Amino acid sequence: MQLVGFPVIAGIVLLAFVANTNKTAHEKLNNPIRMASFAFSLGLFTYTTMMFFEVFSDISSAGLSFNTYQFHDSYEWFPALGIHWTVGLDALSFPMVWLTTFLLPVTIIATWHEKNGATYFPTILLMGGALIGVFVSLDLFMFYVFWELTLIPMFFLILNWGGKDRKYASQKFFIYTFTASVVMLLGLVTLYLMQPDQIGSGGKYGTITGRTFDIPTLVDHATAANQNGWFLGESMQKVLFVMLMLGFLVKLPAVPFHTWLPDAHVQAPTGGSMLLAGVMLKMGAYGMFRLPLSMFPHALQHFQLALMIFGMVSLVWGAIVCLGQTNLKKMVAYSSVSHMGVILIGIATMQPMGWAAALFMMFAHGIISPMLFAVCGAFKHHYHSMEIGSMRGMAKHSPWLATSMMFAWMASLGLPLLAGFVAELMMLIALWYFIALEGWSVLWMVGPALVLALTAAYYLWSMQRTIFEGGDETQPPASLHGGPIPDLSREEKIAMLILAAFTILFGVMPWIGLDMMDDYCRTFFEHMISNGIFKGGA
Amino acid sequence: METTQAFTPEFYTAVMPEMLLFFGLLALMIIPNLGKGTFRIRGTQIRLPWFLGGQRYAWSSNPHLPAWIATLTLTGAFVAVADSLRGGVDAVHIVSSDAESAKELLMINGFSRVFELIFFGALALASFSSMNRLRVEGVGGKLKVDQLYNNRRQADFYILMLTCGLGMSVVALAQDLFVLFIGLELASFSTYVLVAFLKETKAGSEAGMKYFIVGSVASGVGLYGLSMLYLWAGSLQFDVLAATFAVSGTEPLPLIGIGFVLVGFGFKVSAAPFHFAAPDAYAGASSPVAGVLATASKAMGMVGLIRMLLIVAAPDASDGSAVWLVCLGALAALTMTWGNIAALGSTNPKRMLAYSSVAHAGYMLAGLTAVGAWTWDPTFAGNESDAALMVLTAVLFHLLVLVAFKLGAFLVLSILESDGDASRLSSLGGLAKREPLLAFAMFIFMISLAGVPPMAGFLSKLMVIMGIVNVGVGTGAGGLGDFHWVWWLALLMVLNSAVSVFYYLRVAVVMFFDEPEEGREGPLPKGWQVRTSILVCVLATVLIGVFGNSLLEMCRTAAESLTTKW
Amino acid sequence: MEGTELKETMYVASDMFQFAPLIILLPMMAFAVILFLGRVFNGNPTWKNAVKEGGMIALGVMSAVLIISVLLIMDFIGGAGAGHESVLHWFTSGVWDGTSAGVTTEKFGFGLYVDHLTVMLLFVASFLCLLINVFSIGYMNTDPINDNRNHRFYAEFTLFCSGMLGMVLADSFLWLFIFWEIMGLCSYLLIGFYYERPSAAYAAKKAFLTTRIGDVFLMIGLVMLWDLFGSLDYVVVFDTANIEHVAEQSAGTLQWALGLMFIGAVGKSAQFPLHVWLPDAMEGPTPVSALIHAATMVNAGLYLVARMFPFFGAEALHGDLADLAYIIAVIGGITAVMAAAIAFVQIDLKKVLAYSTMSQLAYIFTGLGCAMYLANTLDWHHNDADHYIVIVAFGAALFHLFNHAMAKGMLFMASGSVIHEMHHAHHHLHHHDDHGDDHDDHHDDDFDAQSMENMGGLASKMPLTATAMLVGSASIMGLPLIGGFWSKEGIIANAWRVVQDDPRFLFPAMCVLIGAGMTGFYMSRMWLKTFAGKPKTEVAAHVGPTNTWIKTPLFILIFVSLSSVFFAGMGFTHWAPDEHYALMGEKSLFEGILYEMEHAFANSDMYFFVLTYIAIALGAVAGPGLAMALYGGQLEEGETAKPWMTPVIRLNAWVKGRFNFDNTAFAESTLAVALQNRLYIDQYYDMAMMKIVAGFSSKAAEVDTKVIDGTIKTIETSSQSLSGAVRSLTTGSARDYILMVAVGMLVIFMLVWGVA
Amino acid sequence: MIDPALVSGLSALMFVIGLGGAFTRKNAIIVLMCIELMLNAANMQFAAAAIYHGDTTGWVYTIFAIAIAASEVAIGLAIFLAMYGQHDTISLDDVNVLKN
Repeated sequence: MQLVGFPVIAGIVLLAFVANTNKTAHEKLNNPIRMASFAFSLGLFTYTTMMFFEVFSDISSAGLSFNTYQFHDSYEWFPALGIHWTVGLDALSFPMVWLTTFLLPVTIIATWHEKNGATYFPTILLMGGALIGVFVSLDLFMFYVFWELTLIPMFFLILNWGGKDRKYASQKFFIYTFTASVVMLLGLVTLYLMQPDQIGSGGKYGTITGRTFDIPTLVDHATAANQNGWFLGESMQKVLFVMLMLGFLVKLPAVPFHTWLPDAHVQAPTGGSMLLAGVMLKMGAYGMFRLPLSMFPHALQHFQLALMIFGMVSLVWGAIVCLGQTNLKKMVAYSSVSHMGVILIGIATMQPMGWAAALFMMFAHGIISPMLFAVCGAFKHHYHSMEIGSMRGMAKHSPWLATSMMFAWMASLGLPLLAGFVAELMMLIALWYFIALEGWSVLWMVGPALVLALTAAYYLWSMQRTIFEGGDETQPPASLHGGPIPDLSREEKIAMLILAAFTILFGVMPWIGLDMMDDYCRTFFEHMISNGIFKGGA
Repeated sequence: METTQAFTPEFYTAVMPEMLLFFGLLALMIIPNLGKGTFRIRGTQIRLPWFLGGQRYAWSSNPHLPAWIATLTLTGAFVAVADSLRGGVDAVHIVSSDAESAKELLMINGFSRVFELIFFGALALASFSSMNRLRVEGVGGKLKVDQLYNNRRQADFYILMLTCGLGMSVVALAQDLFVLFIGLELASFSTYVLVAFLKETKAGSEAGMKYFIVGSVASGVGLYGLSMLYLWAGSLQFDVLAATFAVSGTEPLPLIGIGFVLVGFGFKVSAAPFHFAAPDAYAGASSPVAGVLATASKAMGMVGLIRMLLIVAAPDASDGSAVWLVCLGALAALTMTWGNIAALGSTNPKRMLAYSSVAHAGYMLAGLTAVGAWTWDPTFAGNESDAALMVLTAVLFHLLVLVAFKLGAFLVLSILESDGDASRLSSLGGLAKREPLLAFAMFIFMISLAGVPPMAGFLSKLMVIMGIVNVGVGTGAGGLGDFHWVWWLALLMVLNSAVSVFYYLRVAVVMFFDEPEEGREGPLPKGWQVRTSILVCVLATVLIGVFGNSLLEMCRTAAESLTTKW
Repeated sequence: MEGTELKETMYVASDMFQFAPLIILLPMMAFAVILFLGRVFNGNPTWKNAVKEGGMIALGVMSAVLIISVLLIMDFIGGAGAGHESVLHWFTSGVWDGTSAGVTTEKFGFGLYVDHLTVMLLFVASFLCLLINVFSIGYMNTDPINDNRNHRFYAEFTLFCSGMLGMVLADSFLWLFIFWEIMGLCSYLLIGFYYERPSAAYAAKKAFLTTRIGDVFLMIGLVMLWDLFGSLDYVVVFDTANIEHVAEQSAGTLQWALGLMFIGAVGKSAQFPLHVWLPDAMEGPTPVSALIHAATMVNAGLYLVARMFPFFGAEALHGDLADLAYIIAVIGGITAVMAAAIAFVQIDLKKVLAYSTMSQLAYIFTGLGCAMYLANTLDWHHNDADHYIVIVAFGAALFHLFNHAMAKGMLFMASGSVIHEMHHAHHHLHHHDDHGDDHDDHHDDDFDAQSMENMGGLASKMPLTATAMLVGSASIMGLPLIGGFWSKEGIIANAWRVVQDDPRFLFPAMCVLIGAGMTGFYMSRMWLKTFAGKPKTEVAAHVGPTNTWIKTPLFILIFVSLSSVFFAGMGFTHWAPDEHYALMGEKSLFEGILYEMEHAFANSDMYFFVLTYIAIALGAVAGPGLAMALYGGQLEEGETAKPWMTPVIRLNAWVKGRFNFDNTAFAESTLAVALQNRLYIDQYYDMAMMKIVAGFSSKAAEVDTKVIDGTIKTIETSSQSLSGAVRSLTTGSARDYILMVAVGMLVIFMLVWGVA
Repeated sequence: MIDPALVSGLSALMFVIGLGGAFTRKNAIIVLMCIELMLNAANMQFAAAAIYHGDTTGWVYTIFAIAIAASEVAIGLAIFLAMYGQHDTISLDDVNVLKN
């Protein structure tokens, strides 16, 4: 509750300061507002980190079984509709919340000198608040509200601080994801109304509608119903599964629903990209775990093949398209598509390990991709160009930037002992285990294998054309107009170092985060198996 | 429940808000005309001052005076209605006489009160904000305050506002179709003139003409439908009509009659294909008037539709659904899609809002369609009437909150209008630089119209969708194939919402991204009244979206009071 | 599967075990420290001259590592024996086998594992790392081009050492792979050390990508292996009971898994068809070539295959893995001949060595393949004679690995010494008149300090270097009694032994036999072109002696290479592969040497006796003879070589005078051109990469924007035009509006009528 | 007494003529007249129904409707005047500044 409320309120209050002020006053306010935002985000980070040490660091002592939550709290909101402001954290949502609070200060540092800071930093805070809201909400309605609420600050981040085509990109981003999520909303509403009418029973149930939006209650119902057949009936469950997944797949995004992402990323400012790739995409995967996977396990099993195909296509297509990009940021954006494919495949394996891989991939990608985009942002900022090859021999001219880039690239291509590797490895193991177990074709391994090579290819190729070569012979890009060749600013360096440090930390010591995710997935499966919902040979 | 005759003391207590309006009207006619006028006694030179006409006093010629009177009157009425709504309304029936055969004329209950809330609220905001925004001269010129206000025409404007409100409240209260029609005509005539109020411009007079002609045709058709119903039933009392309909509802005469009446109301709610005059009227009228058309006037049409469809031609429990189900469903689908598609390419913000208002009419019609289908599933799990009440609640709620963000959007445009022009999208350009708070308000209105949480527009749209889905899923055991087709209206509705984001967002982009038009970089005209109104709208939009529970419950109570049959 | 019954700890026999993690951690920390200090102190004279820009830090660390390693090895030899210790719980995860039994928890941990194989490679790695560190200080810090970036070199160098040592010590295939990748990264970084050269950038990318392709297969192989055993820990996968269990059910899958892992080894050890990166990798500084691309990292592939030995040797899998063993041998055979052939025509000193490396690694692969085949097909667990055969075959391959690592490290360092001095001389000669910043145009002139066409007659000018080169070459060639002779003979003999069992092996056996002659030719050619004859350029004539930093490791390695015979005598070939044999366990050193001598030169088995002499004739007589006839010659008048080199040069001059012939016809033949173009394989790969992969991907990018995103855009534009169409119905004429009202009325009428 | 059905039929005819005229004629005044025709059709129907049902309310309705029609004409003519002042025409087709 406080986690969401504070950044939103702080954002609004800080924005209120700058409302209707003229330009000079605006500039005077930049620094205090930046400091306030930063201090605030740092406080949030401290708070969630303390949460980690208090509860989530030792997941077994937290004793979370399926569908139980820590910091569980509920407030009446729209009793007429059975809407309660229910919050809670479990091993699924906590890493995402922590990630968000971690990225907020880092983003602020990395974009310390963003123009119009007086409005920029509060917007970032608002963004963070909305994101946290998505993750902590245990109420379908609130979940959806925050889900859409994230669009607004991001829309402004792109529109006000974005690149040349930001007008087009911001609208496309908004409309595309909104379209998918209204379909999801219809699914949610249908799900909501498929509950038996319990009007008059009060409590969690709406006084007008007689239903509840409470996710834990719904999941309990679903579990009970799924034990003896299909919750809501077979075809209904399938339909709802598809409707919900549509919203999540677009957000994730999976091919062929991904084309909003490159546009949004290329045009978004660095801070926007960092949060977009770092947390916002994960909302899709998080939503999958929270809703359809928990409530519609039968449908999940039914659509396993479809999910696997989506995952494979995203994985492979993303990687192939990456190789064909000439725009650095676009390439990184497509690499996100490819990595999100890993998450889908992990889910489609229907293995605790695959799911843990997906969860850890969400987390790891949430640390690595902001760094990727921070690098892209710095590149753009300093060289005024995003074209691969416009700047060569960066290692000589801008060693910090070159090093950061190489580190981020290597982390993203899954170098061992950096955060991404464990997830990829687990995904591969789970996938093969699943293929061998179910007797699927070995050809399913071709996709991941191809992508492991392709990923290396596009990253290395782009490095060859940016970091290496040139040096003495090649002149800096024309866009610099012969000015001095810059390197990272002090703030950017700090941000890069922090991101790199955490990439290494979670690469070398994955158990910090992975233990709780593993616990979540195993509990989930144990729960489903012991209730006879997941049956052998399904 | 109590019954009283007209023009008894109880009657006056019961229709307090209307009486307020009436006296306000009188005051508005008299007070601005007070002056040093004298009356010469015939045949003598003695002039007795009778204070009417002549050179007016400074205070009575204050250009703000009529507006203040109208605003205070409407606000007073609004407060009176709101006060009576607190803690539930006791229904008061007003009958023509104490005889056994007495006709029921008006009924005051929660349902009608909620609509009055909508009418008075919208009119009060509109008159308050048009206090210093009403343009009387040609497009573009910035005039001094003295020039701007031709006091007498100001008075005309607000008189029309009040008659409009009076007519609307009659519509809300009427229990006789003809009484309803009279109220409707009173309100309509006022709006025709209000639309044509900018008669000094080509657009204004043209808009008035179109709105008048098409509206007259529609009400002509409606009146003819009325006459057919009368021919068929021998009375236009709702209860009589309903009873007769239950017996012989499938005869051609009532069906044609209902169809014709539907046309009349369809024009008021601007349902396709009766909406054509609406964009023109909105574009030509001054923005607050357009806002009234899009909110209060639409709500008035909805009252008529609800009375006609849900009371008179109520869905038959044995048969399962209403005769007008398919028809209304088709209208709803056509209306929402047409509105959104047309708005998509519209570059005039007012026309865009007009089309969006068409789309919103479609959403509400879809909701009503669902009510028409509410008893289709014999194995329906919940209380059947709950489903219908939910939709009705949703429609009421939607109409209620629409006042906040639809009117609010028009009010923002009205500021731009007095800055020169608001007929191009580019006139919104750079609003964020010129006046950030105003741009922010407009953004809130836009996303609320689009149905983005946590705005009120989202909640109301969600309610409508929920209502439709609730009816549509039934028990839903067989999956999609087992749904009633109204469920697809919900899908169409969400897809339409998605389409609508496109043009709502474009407004935001223009405000926050584009540069102001040539020569319009300076600050916007002053005027605290309109800004206050906008602030009220913003607060309502956000707060209802976040804390609207009690309002929802109020709408629910109102919906329950519509009829005792459910 | 059996993963739940993980044996946490076998036994920890050595006290040194507790320090073993330091072997990995120290260099890793040095990486960070050097990088950091380098950032801070760059340009500082103390940092530059005393600390050698981090070189001294690295040296200290590597010395410590060597000491710990040696202590560990001594403990091991001294009887502590094999050991395993879990160090780290990495993470756990669950799998569900599709039954209602629930989820099985699987653990992934890290630990250290020490056995004979580990110990051998640990020594090779830590020893060579230290020596090459010393060499680097002499090589890198004296070249102005490296000023202010040597710290990067040393940082990456130490990180590499950490990776190599980690790989050797790791207790599971998973961690083997992890360190393997770290080495790959360092290799990439160090090949691209001169990042400003496009060729270096290209080579670095090529190296990483090519090995990455192998790694992908390796990773999938590992995943399959994990699926079979439920773990990748050596203690689990090598457990006899587990292997039996797997053998019963899925021996075929196991073979596939191992086969895919072998592809990883092929990539890392630059074997055909993933060999293309190694010659280009010579773009890196010479110490890097010496350490990574000759002595250590490329051995990782061999180590991986050698690690698989327990599968091949398992009783339960008897005969099941023979095909894979054959494939290993064949890949080795093909590469051995192909690389040697390409080495014939190379004129770049380092490239010759690169191809030589490839070829020699191929020998070891063939040797391993043969040993694996023997282990898999012979009943060696119960038959002592077969046991001996298997052990010796395996041991020969491992011994060659050892010998080759030492010799090739030395050769590369020697070549580095030559190149360094050539540079220096060239510099001195051409630029000593210019003042100041003549370093910048270092690359501008087209003088190639690595080309053997520019050398000649250096034997007198760089005696130690020439000696090292001579000894190294002899070791590689398999000149009797020197270095690689012992192991190479063993490999050839074992290959031919297998032929007796399985005629399929005739191909690899022929390859290694012919390869022996080819090795003799190209190694001799290299030495002669470089050190014998008259200087071919003015630069070569002005080359001076090299510095002490460079000399020291050369000096040490000469002795190591020469003392190979003692290792052989100690029973290294028995000890290395099998824990049952101790060093000098059965025979004394002297007896051992005698036994080996006899075994080599007077084999009682006629088959092997003849074979040995054919091999010697090819490798030590025919190959060098041919090279002498074509290249080299007498030194410049007045120049004298050291006494031990004089006979070689004299012999060379004599042979050249007596048997010289014109080889232009051959040099211009299609084959020679093809060889010069590396058999066009690189071109084909490049073409495939650029045309097919890059072409396809840019097409795909186009499809993505035009088709997938195009659909979205089409929806948008068409809805806009639809909007226009819809709005054009609002004509502006009130009559039309009335008409529409009438039409709507009619529609309502029909709908209501129709339903009712 | 005329048969109410005949009156009703006449009113239907008038209504159709009125409606048809409304969208076929260009002159605003004629359209207004057509609208009046439609209203009068309703009036006749009310009258006919009043006779048919023997209910006096129908006559009251008629009187009210006539009043409405009268005020409608007043408003209409006023608006047309204003329009003529701006557009110099009362042809409905030529008054189309606002469209799309």
